[in-house]
Formats: sequence, C-alpha cells, structure tokens
Amino acid sequence: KKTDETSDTSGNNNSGKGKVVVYTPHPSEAINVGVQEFQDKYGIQVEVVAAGTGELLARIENESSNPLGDVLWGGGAESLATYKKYFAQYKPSTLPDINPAYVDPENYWVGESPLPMVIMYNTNLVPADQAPKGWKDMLNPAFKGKIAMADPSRSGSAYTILATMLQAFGKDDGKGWQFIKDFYANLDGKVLDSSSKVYKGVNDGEYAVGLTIEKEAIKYVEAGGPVKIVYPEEGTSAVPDGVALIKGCKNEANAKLFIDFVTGKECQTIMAQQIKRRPVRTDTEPPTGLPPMEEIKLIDYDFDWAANEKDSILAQWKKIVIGG
Amino acid sequence: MKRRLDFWSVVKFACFALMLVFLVYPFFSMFAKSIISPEGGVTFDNFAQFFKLKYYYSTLKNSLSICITVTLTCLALGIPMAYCATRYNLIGKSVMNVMIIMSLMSPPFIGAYSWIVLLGRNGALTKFLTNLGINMPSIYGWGGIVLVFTIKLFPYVYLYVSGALGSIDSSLEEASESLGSGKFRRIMTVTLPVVMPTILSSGLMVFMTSLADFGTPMLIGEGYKVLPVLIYEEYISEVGTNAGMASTLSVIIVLCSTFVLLLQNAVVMKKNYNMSALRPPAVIKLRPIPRVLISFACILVAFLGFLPQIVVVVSSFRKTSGPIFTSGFSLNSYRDIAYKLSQNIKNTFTFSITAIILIVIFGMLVAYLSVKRRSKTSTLLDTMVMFPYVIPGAVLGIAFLSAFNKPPIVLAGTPIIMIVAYVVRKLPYTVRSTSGILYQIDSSIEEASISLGRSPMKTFFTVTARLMAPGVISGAILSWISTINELSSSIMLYSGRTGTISVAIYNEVARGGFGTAAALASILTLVTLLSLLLFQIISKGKVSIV
Amino acid sequence: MSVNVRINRAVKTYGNFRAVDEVSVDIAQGEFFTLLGPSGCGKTTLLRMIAGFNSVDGGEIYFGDRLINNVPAHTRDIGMVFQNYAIFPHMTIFDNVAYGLRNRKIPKDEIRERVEKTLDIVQISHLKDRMPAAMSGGQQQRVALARAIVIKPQILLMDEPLSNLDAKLRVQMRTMIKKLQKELGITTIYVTHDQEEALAVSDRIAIMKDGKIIQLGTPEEIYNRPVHQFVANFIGTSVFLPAEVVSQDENGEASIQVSGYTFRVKLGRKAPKKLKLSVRPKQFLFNDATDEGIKGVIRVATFLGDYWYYEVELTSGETVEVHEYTKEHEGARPVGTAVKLLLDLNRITIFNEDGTEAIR
Amino acid sequence: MSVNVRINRAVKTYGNFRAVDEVSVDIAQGEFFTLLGPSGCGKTTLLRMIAGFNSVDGGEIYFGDRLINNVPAHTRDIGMVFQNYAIFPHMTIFDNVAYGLRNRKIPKDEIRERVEKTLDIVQISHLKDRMPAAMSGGQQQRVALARAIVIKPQILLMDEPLSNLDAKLRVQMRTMIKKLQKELGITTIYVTHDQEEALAVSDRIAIMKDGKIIQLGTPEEIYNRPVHQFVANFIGTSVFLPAEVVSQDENGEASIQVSGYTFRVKLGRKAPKKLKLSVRPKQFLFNDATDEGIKGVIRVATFLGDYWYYEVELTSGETVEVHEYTKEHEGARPVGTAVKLLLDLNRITIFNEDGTEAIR
Ligand SMILES: Nc1ncnc2c1ncn2[C@@H]1O[C@H](COP(=O)(O)OP(=O)(O)OP(=O)(O)O)[C@@H](O)[C@H]1O
Ligand SMILES: Nc1ncnc2c1ncn2[C@@H]1O[C@H](COP(=O)(O)OP(=O)(O)OP(=O)(O)O)[C@@H](O)[C@H]1O
Ligand SMILES: [Mg+2]
Ligand SMILES: [Mg+2]
Repeated sequence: KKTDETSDTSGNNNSGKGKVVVYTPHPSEAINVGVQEFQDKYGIQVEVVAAGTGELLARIENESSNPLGDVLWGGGAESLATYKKYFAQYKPSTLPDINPAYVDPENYWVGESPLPMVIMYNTNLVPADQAPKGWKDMLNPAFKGKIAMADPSRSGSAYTILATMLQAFGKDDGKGWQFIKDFYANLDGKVLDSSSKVYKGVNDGEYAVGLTIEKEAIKYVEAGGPVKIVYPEEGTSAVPDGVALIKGCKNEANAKLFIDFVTGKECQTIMAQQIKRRPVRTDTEPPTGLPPMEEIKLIDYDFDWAANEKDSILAQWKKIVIGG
Repeated sequence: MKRRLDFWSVVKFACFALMLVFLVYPFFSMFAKSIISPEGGVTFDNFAQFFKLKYYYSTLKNSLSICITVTLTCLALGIPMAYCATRYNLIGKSVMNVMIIMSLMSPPFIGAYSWIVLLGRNGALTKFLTNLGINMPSIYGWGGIVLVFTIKLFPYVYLYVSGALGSIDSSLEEASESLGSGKFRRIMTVTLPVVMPTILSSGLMVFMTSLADFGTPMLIGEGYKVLPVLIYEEYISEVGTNAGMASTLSVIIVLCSTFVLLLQNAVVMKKNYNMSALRPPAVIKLRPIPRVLISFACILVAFLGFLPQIVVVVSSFRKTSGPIFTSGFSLNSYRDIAYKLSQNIKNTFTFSITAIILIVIFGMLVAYLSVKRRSKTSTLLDTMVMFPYVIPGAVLGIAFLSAFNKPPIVLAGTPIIMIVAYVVRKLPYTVRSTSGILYQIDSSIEEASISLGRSPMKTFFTVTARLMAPGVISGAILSWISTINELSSSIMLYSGRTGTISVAIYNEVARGGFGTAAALASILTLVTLLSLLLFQIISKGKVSIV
Repeated sequence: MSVNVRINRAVKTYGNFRAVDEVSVDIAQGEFFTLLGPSGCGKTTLLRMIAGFNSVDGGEIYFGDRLINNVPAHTRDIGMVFQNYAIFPHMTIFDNVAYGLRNRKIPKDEIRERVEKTLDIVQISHLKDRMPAAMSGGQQQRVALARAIVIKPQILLMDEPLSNLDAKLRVQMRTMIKKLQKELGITTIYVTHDQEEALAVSDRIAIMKDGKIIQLGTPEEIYNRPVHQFVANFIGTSVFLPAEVVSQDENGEASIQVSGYTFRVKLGRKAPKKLKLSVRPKQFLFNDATDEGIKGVIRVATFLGDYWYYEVELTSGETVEVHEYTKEHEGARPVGTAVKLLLDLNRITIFNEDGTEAIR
Repeated sequence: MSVNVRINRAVKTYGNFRAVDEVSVDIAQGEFFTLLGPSGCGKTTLLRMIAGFNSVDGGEIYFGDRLINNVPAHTRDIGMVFQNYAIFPHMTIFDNVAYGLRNRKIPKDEIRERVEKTLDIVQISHLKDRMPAAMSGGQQQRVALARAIVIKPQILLMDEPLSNLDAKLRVQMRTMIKKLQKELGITTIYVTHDQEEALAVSDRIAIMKDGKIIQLGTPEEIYNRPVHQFVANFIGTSVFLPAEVVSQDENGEASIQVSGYTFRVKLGRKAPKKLKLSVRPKQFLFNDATDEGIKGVIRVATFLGDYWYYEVELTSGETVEVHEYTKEHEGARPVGTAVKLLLDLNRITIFNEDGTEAIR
C-alpha cells in the first residue's frame, strides 16, 4: 500500500470523489490508521501535510488569503482556540455523543482525544521512595536542575501545564504565581524549547523528572523505557487535542466528512485500541492499560481563563524567567 | 552597436529583477509588519520593546557572543587544517575531505540529537569519560553551543580557504622564503594575507550561519536563548505568535548581518589584489613522523565532525520499541520507511538538482558582478543575496508562503516555490566561495580573451568561469549538500506531493520515531556520500573538491 | 582589413595623477608605430586605452572614422600582447593560441593549420600540448605573441612582447613581426623599452615622458635630430656638456668652447651665448695624435664585444662615457691613462642652455 | 659574508625531460656569474635549484663546504629577483622592500633608512606608499630588485631582473648592481637574455644550451674565442661561411678560400681541409677601393643609430648581415648596390666543418 501511488493519481482523475488536504501533527501510526480507513470507506483521496502544531498553525495563518489545507487534525485545543479566526464554525453530526467538556462552545473546533497532563520520572535516576507524587514535589531540591519542562511560550502542552499548576495552587490569590516562581527557581534556568525533549530527555536520563502529556509519556512506558507516570495528587487537567475546519477551504464537504469520521465511533475505537488514544466519545471504551478518566484527579480547569488570559499569563512567566 | 546593452549590464538588470520578485517583495512585506501597528499606522513600539526588555535584548547579546566566538574558533581550526591539507601529502586526505564535507551536513534535527547522545548528561562519551575520572562539563549552554558550532561550521573555512590556497601563485611564497622567512612567518605575512578575501568570506559564512542557526541552540541551549530561536518562537508557536515582534527581530538580525557583511566588503575592497597564478604551489612531502602526526590530528578533527552521523547510522540499525531504543540490532527501521521513500527521494533530487543548477549560474554571475564590476549597485546585489541566509528557514518559508499564495504570483504548494526557496536560501554559499576566488584572478587574463574577440559573456564562460571553478565547486558542493538536507523552509512550503526526505525525517523525529528518523537520515547521509563520490569520479583529475 | 588610428587629446587619470596627458597622434593604416619611453611614462596605459581596457577620461580615439571611446573591447578586432603575458593558465599552448580563432567560425582544420604554423614561427611547436605552468618565461611570452598574431587582427597592440627573449630570438621575432605586419598591412602599435628594437622595426616612433609625447618622428629623425635634451639622452646615452659661443659670423659659422677645447661649427641660426652640447659615447674620439681636445683620465674600461666602454673623468670633474670600437684601436686603454677627446662635430646635437630646444 | 657556490653534476628532470643536465661549475666567492642561453635552456631551473625552490634530482650543490641539496630555502641567505617579479600584492612598495629586513631583527629606523636608500637607488622612492597593482611593469620589476638587494644577502640570484626597463635605466641599474656587488662582495648569479648586459657585468659567463653548459669563461673569452659554433652564433649574430684550406705551410700559415675570395691567415695547428668561418656583421668590411672580396648585392638597408644594418646577398646565394658604423661611411649604401666584402681577419673565428670545435 503505497501512499505515493494514491497521491500520484491525484484528485484530477478521481474528481467525482475529490480529495481533502489534512494538516496534522499526529504521529505516522495515527495518520496511517485514520487516513487509510477514511480513504477505504469514502474513496476520497487524502493528502497529508504533517508538521509540528506550531508550523501548521503558522501555515494556516499565512495561507489564509488562499487556504491550501482543509482540516487541521490534532493540536491542543488551547492552541486551536488561539487561532480560531482562521477556522470555520462547524457542528459535526457526531456532536451528541461527544463529552461536552471536550467541545468548543462556539464550534470552532471539536475535541478528538483528551490529554491529561502528567509527571514522568526516570526510574534509574529517581529511587522509588523519592518518586514525585504531585506538582509540589517539583520544588524538591533533589530535583533542582533535573526537571524537564518545555517553554510555555512555545509549547501548547507546556502552557496547559503552567495554567494547570496555576489553577491547582490558586490562580487568583497569588499563591499560584508564588508556586511558579519557586518552581522556576528549581528548574535552574533550564527551559526546553519543545515538549518532545521532555519525554525523550527523561527517558534518556538527561533529566530525572519531566512534565508532559500522558499520550507521549505512555509510549515510553509501553515501550519498556525506564520511566513511570504519575498523575499529580493536586489534580491535573485534560484539555483535548482538537480537529477544526479551515476557513475558506477548497474541499469543504470532504473536510466535514473527515471531521465526522475522526470523531465517529469507528475511528475513535480503532485509535483507542491500536494506538492508545483516549476517546472523546462517551460511548467508546478507553484504551486498555490506562487508568479510566474517572480515576484521575482533575482540577476544575478554567479553559476560558487559560485561553483569554494567555498573553498576560505568558508575560508574567517571561518576567519570572528574566528575573526582572 | 551602441544601443545593444553590454552583457554585464543585462545580467545585473536581470539579477535585480529576480531579486525584486523573490526577495524584496516577500521580505519587504514581512518586514513591513515590524513597523505597522495593529491599527495600521507606523510605529516603532516593537523596537522600543526590544531594547527595553531584557528578555529580548539579552538574546542579541547571547547571539553575538556565540557568533564572534565561533567565528574565531572556526578560523583557528579551519585555516591550519586547510593549509596542511593543501600543502602536505597527508595520509587519507580524501577520506578526511569527505568526512569534513559530510560533517557540515548534520541531518536535520536528529544530527543534533547525536550530540546529546554523545555528550549529554547521560551521553555515551560523557559516561565513558566519567568512568575514566574525567568530569566533562555539560554540553548544554554557551560552551556546548560553541563546541557544536565550531565542529559543525569549521568546514566552511576549511573548504573555502583550501580552494584559495591551492590557487595562489607559488612564486610569492618563494619570494618570501628567499628573503629569509621561515615557514611560520611566510604563512603569516604572505600566504594568509594574500588569501585574506577568502578567509574573510569564510569567516562571514561562519558568522552568518551561527547567527542564523536555531536548531543547535534550541536543542542544547537550555536556558541560553539566542536571537534566531526567539524569532522562530515568535513566528511559529502553538500558543500564539506575535508577527510584529517577529518581524522586528528579523529586521534586527538582518541589520546585524548586513553590518558584518558591509564591514567584510569594506575590508576586502582594500585587499583586492590580482595575481596570475601560473604555477600553483607544490605539495610538500613530509617526513614519516610529522606526516603521521599531522595526518592523525587532522583526521581526528574531521572524524569528530563526522561522529554525529555515525551515531545516527548506528541508531538506525538499533532495535526499537515504540519511541525508544532497546538493545540489539535490527533492520526494522528501514522496513518501516521503505514504503514512503520513493516519492520523497524523487522530490529531493528533482528539486535539488534544479536548484543547484540555478544556484551555480546565479552564484557565479552575482559573485562576478560584485567583485569584478564593483559598483554601488553590485554591492547592493551582493548584500541582498546574503540576507536570506540569516533568516531562519521557516521564517523564509512563511514569507514566501504569504507572498506567493495570492495574485499576482501564485506558487504555493507547487514544486517551484520549493525550488525558488532553495535557490534563494542556498545561493550565498556559492556566491561567497566564488567571490573569494575571483579576487585572486588577474583581470588581464580576461582582457586577453576579450582582445581576441570574445565577448565579455563568452569570455566569462570560457575563461573566467573555468578559473573560478575551484571556488564555484566548493561553494556548489556546500549548496548541494545543504539543499538536499534543507528542512526548515521545506516544512513550511511542502504540500502532500512535494515532501522531501528531510521533511519525512522531521515528521518522524517530531513524533518520536527516532529509529525511523535515523534510518531516513542515514539514507540522506548515504545519498550525500554517493553524490560526493560521484562528483569525484566525474571530475577525475580536473578539479578536486578542495 | 587594416585601419588607421587617430588619437585626439586622450587623457587617462588615476586620481589626480595624469598617466596619459593629452596625447594626440595619427597612426596611419598599416603603419608600424612604436611607443618608447622610460619606465612608468604611460605606454601601457595608452595602449590599454586603445585596446579598450582603460577608460578614456578625456579626448577621443578613432579607428578609421569610428569613435571607439565606448566601443566594447571585444568588437574592436585587435590583437594584444600583454606585458605580463596573461596566458590562460588552464589551457594547453595549442588551445591558448587557437582561442581567438575558435571564435571566428573557422573550420577546425584551418584552425589547426594556422595555430601550428604560428607556433612554428615562434619556435615552440614542440611544446604545443604543454600547460603554461610547465614553460619557461620566454616560452610563455612567445605563446602570448602567437596568440595575438594568429588572428590577423586589424590592429596589433604589443606591450614589450620580446622582453624575455634572448638577443638572437628577439631579432628573429622582431623580423618576423615586421614581415607579417607588412604582408598583412596590420596597423601595429608597439611598446618597447629597447631602443635598438624600436629603431629597427618602426615606421615612426613616439617618445613619451610623464604621459606626454615629446617627439614624434621616424627612427632617423628621433636619433639624429632630437628636439629635446630628454630625447637625446633617452635614445642612446648622451652626455651634456655646457658650452659657450665665443663668436658667430653672419654665415652662422660659430666658434664654440667647451672645457677648454674650441671648435668651429656652422649653426643654422643665431645662437644664444650659452649652449649645451649633447654628445653620445660614440661621438667622442680619442685624439692620440695632437694635444687638442677635452682632457681627461680613463677611470673605467670594460670590454663590450664590439667596443670598449670607457668612463673618462674630465678635468672639469664631469665623467663621460666613451665607446671605442675594437677595430679602431687594438686592446684596452688602461685605466689611469690621460686622454684627449675630440668631438664628432657632424653628429653631436647642440641645444640651448636648458636643453629644451635643439639649435642644431 | 659571501660564499662560494659549487655545483657538481646537478640534474633536474621533469618527467623524462632533463631541464638541467649534469651541470658542474664552481662559482668563486664574490664572483659575478652569469647564465646566458636561449629561451628554455634551463637558466631559471638552475637558478631555482640554487635558491632551493626546485628539487635537486641528481648531483650536489654546495655553499662553501655546506651541502645544501636539502637545506630549506629560507635559511640559505639568498636574495632573489624572480622572472615574474613575484611582488607581494598585499603590501605597499615600502613594505615589500622592508619585508626581508623585518625578518632580521633590524631596528626600525635602520630599516626605514635602508629601504628608502634602496628605493632611491632604483628610482622609485616617490612611489613607496603605492600598492603594486598601481605600478607599471618596469616599476614592479624595480621593486623586485630593491627587495632582493636591500637585505645584502650572501648570494644574490637574479632572473632577468632588468628585462622590462628601458635602455638607460638598464645601464644605470646594472652599473648599480655591479657596484653594490663589488662593494659587498656578494656572490652573484645572474640570468639574462641580453648579451651586452652579460658582457658588461659578468666576471664569468656560462653559456647554456638544452640544460648543459657549453662554454664557461670571461666575457672576452666567450666573445672572441667561442669554442662552439652555437656560442659564436648566440653571442652576437654570426654568419657561417663554408671555406676550404687551399694550402698550409709548416708555420701554420694557411691560404683559405671562401666564396671566391682567398686570404691568408696563421692557424695554430694543422687545419682540416674543410672549414667553417664564423663572421659577425661588424667583421665584414666594405671594400670600396679594390675588386677583392666576397661579392654581393645589398638587399636591405636599415638605420640603427650608431650603424647601418645591411643584408647583403652573396653570389653564393647566402644572405649575410653587415653592420657599418655611421662614422665610417656617410649616409646609406642604397639597396641594389653591388659590393665587395672583406673579412676582419684578426677577429673572425674559424671552426672545423661542423662547427663543434674552434680552430682559431
Ligand atoms: N614544470 C615543468 N614541466 C615540464 N617542463 C618544464 C617545467 N618547467 C619548465 N620546463 C621546461 O624546462 C625547460 C627549462 O625551463 P627554464 O624555465 O629553466 O628556461 P629558461 O632558461 O629560464 O628560459 P627563459 O629564458 O625563456 O625564461 C624549458 O624547456 C621548459 O619548457
Ligand atoms: N591603478 C593605478 N593607480 C595609480 N597609478 C597608476 C595605476 N596604474 C599605473 N599607474 C601609474 O601610471 C604611470 C604609467 O603607467 P604605465 O603602466 O602606463 O607605464 P609604462 O609606460 O607601461 O611603464 P613600464 O615600461 O614600466 O611598463 C606609472 O607611473 C604608474 O605608476
Ligand atoms: Mg608597461
Ligand atoms: Mg627563465
């Protein structure tokens, strides 16, 4: 099954069904599974442009006068929210079955998989008795300079972690910011530019502990790496990855079909079973080997606050980083 | 007769026209954002912010500190090696050359990871040295960036300076010797000053590259943030971008490099000497012991630069389980990628070959204009050619995307936009190395050709171009290698059908498929290696790479 | 076809320095014209202006009726031999010489034939497959010469084309150039530092000094009737002796005294009181017979093949150079000998006091 | 201090070609030694071997007692003037000349003084702050000369150091070189293509041909007693006339016939029947008085300053070159005139038939 073959005999010949251009930051397994199923089912040609969330969003922004993509599939909901003026509102037919917590009230995006934030640690470097239990352990001097944390002003997931910590310790009474200040001090100036370095760094023993997304950390656990996952006892957040229709796109019908498809039961089930992605649908079994959502302590994550106050929160963070 | 424009005016005009379309237009619209306020007025707020906030201006300081140090270390490493390689019968010279050229080409992203694998806190070399009782400082931060940059960028100096040293007229050195200068003094007072234009060119390349490169500092900078990283973040971020600030930063980085470029030009202008190099210097046969020692030292350095790729190749054969490597070896990674390669390889080659042809042609013409037809306009042309070089590739991608995605020119999503981006971005290598060598070519040789009735254009192609060959070739090789490895602009510009190998690598790395990424990178390494060998075979005896 | 070259008040400046300063000259079609002058006087600069490699900063240069100030060099149909040879280092000798022909749509066979013939003429045909780096200086120079003449240009410009050849070859080459030039009627402008060469080959010679032409004339005119002390001095060695007119009758016959030696000579016009005599080494004659003459002592005696070269210190303190043909006097006159020198009165040139004007 | 140079069977090969072929010569301390020979004969190659820039592929070269085959060039204490000047393009003229001194730990003031003095000597002190690119060919050559002599080396090697200078300057410069060389006693090896120059300055001359030394001797020996037809021909133009010994008595007095002209001359030894006479253009004398002499017709007449140059076609069909001093005969002998030529019997050289051995 060569993707290049299918893409070579592109939309022109197959014009009856047409094509859809999907922008996605998903890993290739996910893409292969989802795209293959969709093509088989509808006979619509899928052109995939895979890149990082940041790059894809930058493309969408700069292509806005003449969009080349149709759908953005994946990417943290908070990031999607930031760029919502480049998306079109769309209510997928699958909406009733989706947990409302994972849906944009304005319908600029819809969640496709919730992503709890976790602490990950390297079992070679952290003895079992010193294993972190919650966010507060990030202040432990034993971890000073050994914590992997991505830059919230770069990485969507890191921003969510920052917002989660702020809310867990009190976003309005200043305690949250006091915690962040201490936390930054314990980072010892080490802020990583991308989230991929967090989990890889912890796994490779470059860092003892790291703050990251469950879906990435679990891969290392599954693969047998020397790492363990901790769900913070203070509570964490579960902002989903989203899917969104690009405003003014060329293949709107197919794009909508695609959104329906990836939020549909069939696709969500395969994703959960084959690549351990938590479903957003209420009627789908979670992946085996992951604790059910109900067992994870969640804070009452204020999505709107996190989205709306982003600039000021990041400005505050930068101030701490500079020390000014 | 009179109304026919002369060849070089036409060329100059054509170059300017192309520059206008593919450089000024996209970049100007991008830069314009730096002084246009959200309300549409003109404002210098962004600049004020930059110089007010330490968060911003400290990156400039960091960048300069890195660039200056790296330029010096690269010169210190590259010049002696170039000298030894061109003048002595070193053992394994061709292997060394290949390694050095290869080391310029760290396959995107994954190459830099190799340094962490080797020298990180938990790195293989670090552990090895710790076991020996040697405590290595960590690879992260200023020191690490300088180290990695030095090893990665000294090949510019090496390649450019080798070319120039090989085409110096040997009687100059002999004259110095006859006046009683020992080797060291001869080198310092005659050899190096005579090739100074090339040295400065190569230094400029190092400076610019280290100023523009964000991959390395991003990876091992940890808290040490440099300007291009900041630019990248302001343009490309999951959490919202600030195009105004990003353009401001781009303007600042362009100003910095333009300043250095003009400085270099001004210095070179004063050191513009021609010589007719009829007798190039001979290779000296060293006695066995110094020969072995010097060869060893040079090969060691070359090897160091090549090491990351060895790590990559080794990794590609390691067994993987999901995102992590486990013990043992397998071919799984290759199996995984086998199905997606053909299109990407085809793309990589068609784009790169087209681009390199254009690069060589334009590179020679522009270099010639700026050296031999020196005027205000040709200096401007030279400066313009250089500045895409300091813009992070992704930013260039964005500029192209937004400029060529709407009428009058719609190129987005086509191979053309990729090729144009490659040409614009990789042209400087060829222009720099070529202009370096041009400074050495005696103009009376050209005049001789013209006096025999060949038009300046024909003269250029039959005589000058041929004499420029050593410089053109070393520049073209650099352009070629970095084109087939080009990632950052591709990632913004590719569409489903125009993905290249490096795009595939990036996609794997970004998603934790390090095994498959390593396999792809190894293939790229192999391709690079093969193209070098092929080149050496084709050009057998006529021109050498260095 | 050959063409005449007209240069009208041509100027070339480097900064404030005028390397060529309002030079005007008409060079006839098919003429062999030589620029002669001391090192640095502007010969190369002028030649390069004619070739089109130096800008013309003032005045005009015409080929025939065509103003060529701004005509591109490659359309001027010139052949040029460069002072530093400027051989293409990346081509074999054959290719170097064939280069100009290849441009002219000439059949391959003819190219080969012409190149080989020309290489034969300059006596390097056995080296035709060599690269220039493996050639001696003189051989390189001959390549440069061959390359320029093989194309049979309208105008041949040569900048010291023979400077690195030995005397024999020089003579052969210059004879060849002259013959070729006459055969084909090529207008030729020749720069040389060698006076004898200039005298031998030229139809006319221009003597340059500090960017200006001082005298223009046939070889004989230049040699025998220098208009300026500079020319007299430059063409062959001359010594200048201050002299005084003792008396002059109405026929112009004058009695002139120099260093205590008085002689009579007929001058064309009324001479000023003070004169300067320009005497060439061969215009001194040793007087072994009488006591007349300028007195002096031999200080240096050198054998120079055909003649002996003497430096004679005059009683006035001046030292003059005297040549005596070996066939006029057997063996050397030893150093220290007191001698009396007569002047070859028919040949010496008589200038006004400051040497700017020839009286005879 | 100066030193003697001993070259013993030195060989330099390029591939199969021997550019220098077993050359042996002893050059005395303080000697002015000149290499003279046709273009491409190996002069530069030999000089570069002595300087240390060409490998010595066979034989030995000694400076004094020191074998220097493998001694690095910069420790040889030589001064060298390169045929292509090899001026440092990145230094001013002053710095070019000062270069060698700076190496020798000489106080700054002294350097300045010596450089300026030397620049004065070569008459380019007004250009001292120029860059080489802004200099004429001859000016560059003088820089090269100044640069080599300013360091007062043990051995001075000069490869056509004056080839681009005009006659006046050449004479001045060669006199200067000679004087300096004698003053300092520098052993000097000089390459020139100019015979007159070689005769003027040299203590001894080596005539080279095809990489070998053909004759070694003082200027007078070389000029007057060439041992080989090649030398006679090379030093000054010579024409070779076949001759026959009609008779020879026991005193060596021989009667020789050439082109119908018979003359008597004393030979040192028994001559072979067939001879070859080597006659220089100035060794022919026009016989205006009697009917004796080699008969011929003037074909070319050229004025060359001191003398007229004639080409005379002999009745035998050969054309010979004849020079007649302008002071011996007023005005030109017109082309077409029938003439009779006598020989200057004291000076002509007599060779055996194939010109390889001088009989007198
Ligand atoms: N690198 C080389 N390879 C082969 N032959 C060479 C090389 N260099 C010089 N030759 C040949 O060696 C011979 C001697 O050269 P050399 O330069 O010594 O001549 P020269 O006597 O200095 O002549 P000239 O007066 O023309 O400078 C020449 O015939 C030349 O062609
Ligand atoms: N680029 C330049 N800048 C300034 N002066 C120059 C430049 N080129 C030449 N000159 C000067 O112009 C004058 C004339 O130079 P030119 O080369 O014409 O002399 P020339 O008559 O050919 O002398 P030679 O016989 O020594 O070659 C010289 O005094 C020289 O120093
Ligand atoms: Mg000149
Ligand atoms: Mg030579």
